Amino acid sequence: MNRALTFLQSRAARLALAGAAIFAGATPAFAADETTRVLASRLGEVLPDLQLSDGITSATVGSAYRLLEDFNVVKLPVFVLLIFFVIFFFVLNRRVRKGGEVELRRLPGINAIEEAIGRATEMGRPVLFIPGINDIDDIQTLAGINILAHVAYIAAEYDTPVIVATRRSVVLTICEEVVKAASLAAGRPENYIPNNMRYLSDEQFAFTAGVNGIMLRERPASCIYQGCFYSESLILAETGFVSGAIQVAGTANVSQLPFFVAACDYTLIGEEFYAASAYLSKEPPVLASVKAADWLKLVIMPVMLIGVVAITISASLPAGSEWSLHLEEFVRLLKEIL
Amino acid sequence: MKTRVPIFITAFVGIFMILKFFVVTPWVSAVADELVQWGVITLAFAIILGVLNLAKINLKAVVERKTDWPYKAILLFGMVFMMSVGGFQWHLDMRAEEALSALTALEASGAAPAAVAAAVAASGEAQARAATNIFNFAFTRIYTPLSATMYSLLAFYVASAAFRAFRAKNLHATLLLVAAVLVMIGRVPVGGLLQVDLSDGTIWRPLVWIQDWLMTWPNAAGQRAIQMGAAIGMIATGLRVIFGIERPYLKG
Amino acid sequence: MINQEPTSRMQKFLTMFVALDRRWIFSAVAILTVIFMMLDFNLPIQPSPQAEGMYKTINSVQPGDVVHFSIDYGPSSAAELWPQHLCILRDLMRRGARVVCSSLWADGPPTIEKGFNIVVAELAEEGIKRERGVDYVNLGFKAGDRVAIASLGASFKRTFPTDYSGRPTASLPIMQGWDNYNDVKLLITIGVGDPGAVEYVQQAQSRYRVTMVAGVTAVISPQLYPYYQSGNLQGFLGGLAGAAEYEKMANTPGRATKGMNVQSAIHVLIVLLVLLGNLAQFSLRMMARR
Amino acid sequence: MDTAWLVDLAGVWLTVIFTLAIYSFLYRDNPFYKAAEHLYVGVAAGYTFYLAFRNTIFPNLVQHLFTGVHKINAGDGAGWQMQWRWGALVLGLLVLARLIPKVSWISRWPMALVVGAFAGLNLLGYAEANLADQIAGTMVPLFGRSNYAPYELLPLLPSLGQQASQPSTLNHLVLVVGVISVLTYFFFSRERSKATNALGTVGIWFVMITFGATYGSIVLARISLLIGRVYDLMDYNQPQYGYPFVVGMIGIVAVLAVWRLKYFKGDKVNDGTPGGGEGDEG
Repeated sequence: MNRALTFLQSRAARLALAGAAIFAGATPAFAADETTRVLASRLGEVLPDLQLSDGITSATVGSAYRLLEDFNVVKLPVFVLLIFFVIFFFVLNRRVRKGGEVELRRLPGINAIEEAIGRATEMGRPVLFIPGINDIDDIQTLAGINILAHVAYIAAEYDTPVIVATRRSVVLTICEEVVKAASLAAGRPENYIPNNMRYLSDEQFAFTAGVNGIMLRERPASCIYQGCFYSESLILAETGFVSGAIQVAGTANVSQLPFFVAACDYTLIGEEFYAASAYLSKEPPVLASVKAADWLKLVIMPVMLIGVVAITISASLPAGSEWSLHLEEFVRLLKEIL
Repeated sequence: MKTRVPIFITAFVGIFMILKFFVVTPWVSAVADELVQWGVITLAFAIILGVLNLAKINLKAVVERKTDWPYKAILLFGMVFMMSVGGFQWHLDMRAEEALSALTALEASGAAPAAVAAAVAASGEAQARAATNIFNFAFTRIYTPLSATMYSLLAFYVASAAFRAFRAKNLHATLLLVAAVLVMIGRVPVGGLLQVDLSDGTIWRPLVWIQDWLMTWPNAAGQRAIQMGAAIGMIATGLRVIFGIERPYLKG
Repeated sequence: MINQEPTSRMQKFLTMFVALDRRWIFSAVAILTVIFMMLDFNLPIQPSPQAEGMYKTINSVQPGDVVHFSIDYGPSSAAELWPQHLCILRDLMRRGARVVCSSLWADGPPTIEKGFNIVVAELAEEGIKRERGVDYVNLGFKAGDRVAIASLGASFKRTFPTDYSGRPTASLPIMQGWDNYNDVKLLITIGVGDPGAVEYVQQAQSRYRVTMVAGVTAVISPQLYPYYQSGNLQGFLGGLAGAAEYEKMANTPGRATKGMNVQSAIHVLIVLLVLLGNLAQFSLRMMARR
Repeated sequence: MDTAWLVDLAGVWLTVIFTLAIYSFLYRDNPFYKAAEHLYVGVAAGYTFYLAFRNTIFPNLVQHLFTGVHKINAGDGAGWQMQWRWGALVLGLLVLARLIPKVSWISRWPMALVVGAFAGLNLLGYAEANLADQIAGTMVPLFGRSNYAPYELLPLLPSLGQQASQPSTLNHLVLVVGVISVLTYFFFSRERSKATNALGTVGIWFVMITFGATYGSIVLARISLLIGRVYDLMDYNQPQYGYPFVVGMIGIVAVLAVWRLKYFKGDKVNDGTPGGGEGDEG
């Protein structure tokens, strides 16, 4: 008993207890205000032989309760996915640091970005880059800016100017920093031209009209769209086509992808777009994160299949039979954990 | 100072916000909400930088009489014009609000009906003034038609892009083409003209049905998987940024 | 593929067609649009179950029932939503419901005014008189998205102390005898997105169990299927097609029905162009091979 | 008022002229479009500026700090929040440090905060809706009782008489295979077996069908936009306004023709196709 008490008092044990209770408590879908009650009862089920003989132990368990009360159990699936991803990332990153290599398959769209810059150099014309039209609060914009860093670096190496058009002021200032830094890193600080960093108002179609003007009057040889785009996608891509530019697009907006696919030379689809900066940077930790995403998919797909098989068996068994209900419960658990 | 501190700020704030997602403690949400407010206000301040960028580039072009400088002058005029009428509108709205709160106060104090009626009239007049003035004119007669028309260019571009891109060059392009054509026809009344009488007496409209099926099953599957992949990529990118593994904007 | 010199006249023509200047396509679209707007015929329209649900719900409104009609779009989406707005408002006003309009979008109130002016004038021609402040009211715009909806659940009069023209709502005849969703017979929103139908379902419909229907753009409508299946929405309209279905059921073919003719024509044009382009390319390839 | 009709007339003409000016871009870049474009960008920038101050900086910062509005609107904790809001002012001013080259580096601090805050905030919201919910939604029975109607068996094939969205074994199979294969397509690791390659190929088929169907369904919404504009133009084309649509159209076409003849004499123009000779006007 004494040993059990000291065990409980250690912080690690408290967290483990909380974790066990969360998993046990996740089975029924409960409302937020019921959380405490359900968890309290579930805790007894998980650790039935736990004896709360004196004040210290109940206080310990009480603190575990409080931890649980603060934790939003409805968000459990996201938490589990996040933990999986972080673990995978650290494992892979360590492996990479020890000299392991992360090899990725070829993506045509990535080569196309490099080719597009090369073509602009040959023609002596600028490259136009648009990091999407959303503000910095969208992670797609961050992904676009990461890609811009590499585009600006390659362009600076080739001595080709980059025009960046943005719809948001903060994105503009960040892009300025990025292009300045990339030009400096490539050894050509003069390749950063402040006047090529354009803000064209926050209104969606005013921005689009302004970009149309840039495309037709400054004649960029290549247009690279990487970020979050909405209905202006097709206006941009069609105008770019008429101006004769090579166009490489990338976005995670499913509703706009068809238009980019139809009107651009290359399109990075969804996750490809997020992985693009890893491909371009070739830095081990960044590559490790792409590989970790692959591993996460390797977890998700079997879980999904197990769920499908279980619910199918459950549906084929006579309604209300014991196994049918068990399997149904199992699938519900699966859905709530992942 | 120049790179370490920002990396620390990003990581600290980012991890705190992730925590906020899971933790329901009131003070955590309160701090997180306040941080979001700070972010929103910071973004609003940055608009000053954007407007200055636009003004600087175009003013330079006008002063140096570069190509197309008269158009740049139009741009600058539009900007200054809209800012001024916006300010004027703000002033009128404040007046209307003042009149309204005066009216409410008067009513609450139980003043004479005549005084209340006068206040109602004054309030109504202030509201009407705020509702009809040059700002509304600029908004509905300049801003709205320009944006609606720019948007409607898409009706032409969906046609031209489809004609150019939907060519059965290979299997992939053919699938794209066939799905697009079937959905396009099944979506409009013309698609409903083709009808088949099934043996049990119900009428089956094959084109409409196929359109519906394509949208509900294969399209839903594709959309779902692309979104799942994108969400995974988003987690990866977001964590790279928060942990400072990718920070292009701090490399200078 | 088509690199070699075109030899025959046919080949020349086909090569030209395959790379048709897109401005010919633009012209064709423009001309078809204008022609089909002028032609006077209507294609048969098949109302969807969602639209039927919407129509039935709106036409079960009794004279004197309070209907909250939220107009959550501005001029930029008027192309898709205005026809819905108009035919629903017409039905409501004709049936003698008490129509209470408000907006969660800053540029919504002028659209509300426009709708009332048109429908009131139409009804006046038929000899039906509808009076502002008695039969209908424009409460104007309220900022705050979800918070604004939630506060309507507590009190309409406190959320909107005055109507759009600055008159205190507490003294308006239409606002007497009710103040929150418990007494609202029907909630209708015509909206373009966030805040719109989904927010109303979450903040008002599911809390107060008020009957609700919605009209949205074609891009948003797929998001509403789950709410229709779960019974939160009695029905909904999607885009111009939805409005056309409504017009068909109400037997008042108008702009949406005409719009569907244009839609059909342009869809057929695009499909024909795509098919002909493929045919031309295919025959060119055949000719080259020979 | 006497001037009301004049304002109305001017408004209608402006609307029609701006609409036609933007449409003239379909022909090619031209002075009308250029003027409309520049005016639009300018007006929009001014409007953005106005909105930023009126809707964000004033209510969320100035009023919050100085006029005590928070006391009415906010509930608990308003006191400390009011004090903390000064931090936002500091951040805003730090952003403006960019304007002074010597200390411009300090503007990275607020940027870092904004990036961190929004990345952390949005990361998991998307993950929840687009990942966790979708995984759960894909767990459907392939046969047996349908999970929509507990005592009905799933039909093998979709039935033609009913709606196409009716669940059936084939439909559910399409859903599951589609999701799994498209996810397989998104594998970036190099080591792939024949099986994953085959599955990835099926995945790209699904992606293409998805894109085709999405394209086809969005065409509908896009054409309604054009219909809306044409209705506007026709509505305004009234005798009391002097037929602005017809007059404006003829005027613009005439001016464009003259402009074209003047500036493009002997110039081989081929501007509808890529790389065409867009002459540099100047």
